[in-house]
Amino acid sequence: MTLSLQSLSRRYGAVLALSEVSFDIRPGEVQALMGENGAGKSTLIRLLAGLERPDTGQVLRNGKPIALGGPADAEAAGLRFIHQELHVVPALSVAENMHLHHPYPTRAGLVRWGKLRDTAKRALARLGLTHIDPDAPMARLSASDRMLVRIAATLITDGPSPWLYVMDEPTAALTGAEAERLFDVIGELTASGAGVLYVSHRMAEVLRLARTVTVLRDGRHVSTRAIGDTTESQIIADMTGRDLSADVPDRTVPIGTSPLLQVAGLTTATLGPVRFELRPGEILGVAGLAGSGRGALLRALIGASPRRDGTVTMGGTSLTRTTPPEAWSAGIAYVPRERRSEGLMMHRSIQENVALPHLGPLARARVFLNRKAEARMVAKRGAEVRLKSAAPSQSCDHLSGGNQQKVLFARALAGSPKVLLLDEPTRGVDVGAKHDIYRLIRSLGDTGMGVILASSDLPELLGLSDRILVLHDGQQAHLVDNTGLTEADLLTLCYTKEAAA
Amino acid sequence: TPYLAQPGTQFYVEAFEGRAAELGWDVNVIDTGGDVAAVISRIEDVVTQGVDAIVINVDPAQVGAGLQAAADAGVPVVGMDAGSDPLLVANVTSNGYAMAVETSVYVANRIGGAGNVVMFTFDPFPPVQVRGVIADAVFANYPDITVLDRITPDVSDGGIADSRAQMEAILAANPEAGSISAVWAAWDQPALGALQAIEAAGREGEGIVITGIDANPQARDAIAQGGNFEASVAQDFAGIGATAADTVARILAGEDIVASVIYVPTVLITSANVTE
Amino acid sequence: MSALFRRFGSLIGMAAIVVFFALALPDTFMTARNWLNISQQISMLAVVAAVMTVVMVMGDFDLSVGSMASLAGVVAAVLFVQGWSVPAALAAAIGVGLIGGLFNGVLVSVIGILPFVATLATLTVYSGAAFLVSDGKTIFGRDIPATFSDFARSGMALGDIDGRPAIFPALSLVALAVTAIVWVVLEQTSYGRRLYAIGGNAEAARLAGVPVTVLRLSAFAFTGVGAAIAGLMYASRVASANPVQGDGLMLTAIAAVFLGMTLTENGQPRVLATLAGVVVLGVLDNGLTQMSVDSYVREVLVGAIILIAVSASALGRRGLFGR
Amino acid sequence: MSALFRRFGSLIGMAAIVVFFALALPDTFMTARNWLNISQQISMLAVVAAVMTVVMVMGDFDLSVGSMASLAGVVAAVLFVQGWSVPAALAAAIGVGLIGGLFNGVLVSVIGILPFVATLATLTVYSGAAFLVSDGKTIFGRDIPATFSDFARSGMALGDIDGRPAIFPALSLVALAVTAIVWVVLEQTSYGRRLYAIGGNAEAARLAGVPVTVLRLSAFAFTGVGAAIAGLMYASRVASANPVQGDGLMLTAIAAVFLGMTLTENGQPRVLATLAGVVVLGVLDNGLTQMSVDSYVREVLVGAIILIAVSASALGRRGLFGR
Ligand SMILES: Nc1ncnc2c1ncn2[C@@H]1O[C@H](COP(=O)(O)OP(=O)(O)OP(=O)(O)O)[C@@H](O)[C@H]1O
Ligand SMILES: Nc1ncnc2c1ncn2[C@@H]1O[C@H](COP(=O)(O)OP(=O)(O)OP(=O)(O)O)[C@@H](O)[C@H]1O
Ligand SMILES: [Mg+2]
Ligand SMILES: [Mg+2]
Repeated sequence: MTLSLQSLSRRYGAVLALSEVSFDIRPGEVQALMGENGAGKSTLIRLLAGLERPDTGQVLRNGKPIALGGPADAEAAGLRFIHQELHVVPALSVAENMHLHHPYPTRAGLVRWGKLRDTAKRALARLGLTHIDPDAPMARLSASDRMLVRIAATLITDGPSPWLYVMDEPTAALTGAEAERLFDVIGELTASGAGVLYVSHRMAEVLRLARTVTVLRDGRHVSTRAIGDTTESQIIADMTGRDLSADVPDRTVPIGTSPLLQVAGLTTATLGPVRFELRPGEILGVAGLAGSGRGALLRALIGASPRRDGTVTMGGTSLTRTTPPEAWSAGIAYVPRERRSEGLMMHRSIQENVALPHLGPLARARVFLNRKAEARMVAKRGAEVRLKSAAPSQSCDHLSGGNQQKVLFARALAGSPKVLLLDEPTRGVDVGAKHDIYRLIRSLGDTGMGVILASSDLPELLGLSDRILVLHDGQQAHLVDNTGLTEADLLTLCYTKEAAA
Repeated sequence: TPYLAQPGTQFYVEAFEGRAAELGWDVNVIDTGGDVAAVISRIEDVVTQGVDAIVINVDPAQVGAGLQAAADAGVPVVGMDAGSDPLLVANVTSNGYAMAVETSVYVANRIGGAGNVVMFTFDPFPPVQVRGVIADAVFANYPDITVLDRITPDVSDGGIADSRAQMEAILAANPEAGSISAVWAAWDQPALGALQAIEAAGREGEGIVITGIDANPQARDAIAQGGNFEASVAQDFAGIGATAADTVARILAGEDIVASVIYVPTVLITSANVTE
Repeated sequence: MSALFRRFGSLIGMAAIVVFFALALPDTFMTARNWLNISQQISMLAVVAAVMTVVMVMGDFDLSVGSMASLAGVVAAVLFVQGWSVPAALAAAIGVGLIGGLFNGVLVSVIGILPFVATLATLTVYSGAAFLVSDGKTIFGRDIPATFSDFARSGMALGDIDGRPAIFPALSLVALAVTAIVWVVLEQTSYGRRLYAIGGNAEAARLAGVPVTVLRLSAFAFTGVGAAIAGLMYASRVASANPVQGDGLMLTAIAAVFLGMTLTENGQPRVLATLAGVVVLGVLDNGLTQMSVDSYVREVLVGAIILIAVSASALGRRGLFGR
Repeated sequence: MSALFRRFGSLIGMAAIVVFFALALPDTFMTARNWLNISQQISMLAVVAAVMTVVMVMGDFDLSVGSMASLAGVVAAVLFVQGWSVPAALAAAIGVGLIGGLFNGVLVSVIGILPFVATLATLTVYSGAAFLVSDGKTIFGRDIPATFSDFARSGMALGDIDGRPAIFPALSLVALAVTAIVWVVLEQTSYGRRLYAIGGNAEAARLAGVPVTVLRLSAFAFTGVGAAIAGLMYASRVASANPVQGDGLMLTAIAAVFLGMTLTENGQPRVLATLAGVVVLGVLDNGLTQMSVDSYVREVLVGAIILIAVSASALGRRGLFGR
């Protein structure tokens, strides 16, 4: 069985998201699909899933065209999907969420709840997810567990077993251990003869899992190569058309001495106490396992979760209550983790999104909008972060994920902050953009801005940070200098709890 | 009119239309669904359109702006059960004071001047509010009559259903036979609701006297059956409608209307005369 | 304890209301006869609220239920006047509900108008239609066949209570039946679970291949039929039909569903919770009237009690997730 | 061309309605006097719809505007009866609107109740309060000072039109002023931009330093004040006040905002578009009445025209994004 894509094209207004793309997907192996943000990967997948129609082209299975009128057609053709944006129904139970794509077991038209639960339980067990209760509401699960549940759901089979799994950045929200379990399952699937079309921006995963790599650039098919016949730099060159490495540039300017931000005894409902100082130009990494409180620390600093105890002092003045307005005006800027739900007004223009925290200072008499000044600010900051967009008036929902992330950076930088809080800034971002973002973070450090970088990407933390704060269950476990630290060292710190500094 | 869904309104509108048809007029009936400001707006609109005369069924004090517009344009306005106002050439109506006196005195007499009375009233609508005031005064003159409750039913559905629910609650709160002597309603729908409640509770044998006002067909049926619903007052709706049409005809003929309030007689309806 | 209160706070509050009336009206409130009365008074609201729950499960609204109820009532009555048999007229009225509901469904799910706007517009259209059909008049008296109006007075004999025969009212039976059907459909069939999925995350449901358009359409049709049934119950109860009599049901039904949502674990609409909301509203009306509370004060109190229930639930929930 | 139609389809449709009436009523429709009339007839709706736009920009609703308008009217009237001066009574009535709006704001933004539920409950409470304050009566006649009721009949002299003096009605001036204020606030200030941001993504706005709670609260207060002003305009126009007179404004105002939303580029509520919606509704009422169209047919037609506008816009938008 082979799935052949034949000259698929799809246009969105002025953007040609896919242009005459043709290649084959074979069962029994992992085929990676790579490309920069906005290259058209997710668009291709949406066409396969029947969520959108191609303008031209068709999809053949064993030489015969298949109907892709809707999600049900794709399912019937034996395809299963894990889409890039995680879609779950929080109010329904885990088991019911897993049956969204499958008919419920029924007798005389009534749902058989016991059978439903058993089916879900068995699929979860295949991923080793015995800690997840099929009856729990999905809302109670952490982001990574939700992703795992969605993956487990594709393992439920009714009727002929599926033969092609399509996964759009499935590991973006997973920890190392969780990803490992997914890789085991992928191994089982391919061993049993199924194929996997695997989209990821993580080169290491791709090199490890894939038998072939297909690269898209600007909506065009560039290459399909066997993994043995290619190299990392070859793939990057195919993707970007330029020669890059994802390595981080070195620091050029020394760190300042007087403390910029002092945090002492900071405690919230889920966090702390946490104590550290940030100096001008310093990049402080925040590490920890999923749920250890990295995000919670940044939320506490921007004032989004109420502080119970402790002090936060910026350049000598103490922030009394720390609410987001107070934090922003004190010179703290924040790039949240979930760009869709926490970051952007998706249906509003780039300009409105970037200007939002800075409306007061930009406004005439601090009240009346100054659209010209906004436009100048957007143009300047957009160029700094290398934002690719049609116009400042473009709505954010039509930007690729990486460019959406850059809009958030532009917003954070627009007020010339003293301290920048970044939560997983490169999640779902392509190598090229990652490269840009690393250089940007480094150059910000060099201008004397303090950066706090929370990330689950260990090479990223080790490459950029001057010191690393390790959290464990919301508690400060370690605060170490990043000199001579290896990934293994850092992982060990994440797992061990010692008396804090 | 804002009140076309009321049965009484329907009758005089029909009678008016009947007479108008004889006279060969074009009649446009406008119902604003309870919105008084919209009545002003519509009066302004038809004045712009250039009609010959306007008949209103709403309190004229509330639509003064519209009446002024009509007066400015020289269009005569006649009230049909509306109220008196200098800007109205005439108002054709029943005597609301007299109707309320008739039924409340009927109640007082039937219960021998002593007992507990439940009143259903509706004060937001001035003509009905007047009836309540009169009945209050009549009952206050009998030292042994106690007003157990004075209820304003929700009339958005016509008034029967909510009145019935309220009466059911009152019956439940006063379970002993004889603890309620009479129900006085300012119009027929609450009386009918109360009747249904009493029958459903199986308490029709207690001699609770019910009266209404308007004597609409449903009420006449109930009175004819000889149950608790004993009396209502018939307004001569058809007479009001026809008289209003005649008044308009007189105005259009150039006649000067001297008496600006024209009363059309009413009749107390009991089982004795209900079949007439 | 505090978790218990959060979860069951609303329920405790509702029980407290009942206990309060039971104590304040010791002789009359907690009687079988009074509860049978209440069950009959709330029966129409219960039907509308139950079918309103069906669309609210999907996160939609149907503002046209009230005018649909009025329309169904006058359609049946006008057909009676024209000499149709009772079953034929009822079938036609329910057919009107089905068509009206389908029309709402097409607007919302095929054309893609926000349910609030679409049903606001059809509210106007159906209400205008009710006026047109009835010529703005109330239809009553001899025009309404006795077999029809007797239905609302009939019921299942329950033997004697306090020496007088009591019946379980037919309207209450209808309300129970509709509620039971809605419960089975929403909670025990995959159709209903799909509706919940649409309400929880329509995009997820669409990605999963749930036929969102068809389901939404059918759910609105269901609601239209239910509204028509409620309109007929109303007409039978008042032995007459006028073009506005059902209009008040809409806001109250929505209030009942929201009140019910304060009872459910994650604030979802569920039909049994809706029924509890309907009962509370009915008990408040009945009890406060029995206590001779002024109608206006009653209105303010009912609004205030809804607010308190919903606030308590909102604060409880925030406590739950805020930590 | 087709893109043009999609973008301006609704606007073209609205213009078509005006042209139709101008042709059908050649002598009376397109006259200055008639338009002055229309402007006065829609003035109260325009005010309520403008302030409704303020909360709808945030994705919220305020269902209590109608009963707030009624309440403000009776409060002023009752104070007149008690001998307060006109300015003092008006200030008090507007104060009631402010308090009611703040109360809505607290429920929605501090306590966190869904706006639909919160304002549905306060609708009941304010309406009950209006009945209590007025004792359920209509206050009219000598109780209403002439200075107050004359306001609605006064205006800015425009010289003679067709030989009779014409005025630009005071109520229309008030409506224009309120609309202008809302336009400046929403479109030209950072306050308004932040309200739009809340409507775009409340959580993102909060994390970006927008004081969401305070802004929502203040927006509801704004709406409460606007509703009170509309209630006073209504009372002045009918020279009387009763506890239900403003109730009908709520649904119509929401309809006007939605109608306006069909005009805007991405379906956002914007106050000038709202005003266009209000004008269309007013023109329909005025024109159809002048053409002697039966009231019920008029109602059906208005609903149908809203549906057609909204459907055309929904289909156009889908065409835009769907391919
Ligand atoms: N609905 C839409 N309307 C307009 N443009 C769109 C739409 N969806 C996608 N695009 C555009 O199509 C292009 C391809 O987007 P796509 O989401 O397929 O990229 P991707 O390769 O998945 O990127 P990423 O790695 O960031 O997920 C982008 O330029 C994007 O802006
Ligand atoms: N928006 C939020 N508001 C309040 N609490 C939250 C929020 N998001 C998560 N939490 C809670 O805060 C705790 C820390 O979660 P969070 O996901 O922030 O940890 P984390 O360490 O940032 O995760 P990761 O390790 O994946 O970065 C968890 O118990 C979680 O339930
Ligand atoms: Mg993608
Ligand atoms: Mg986390």
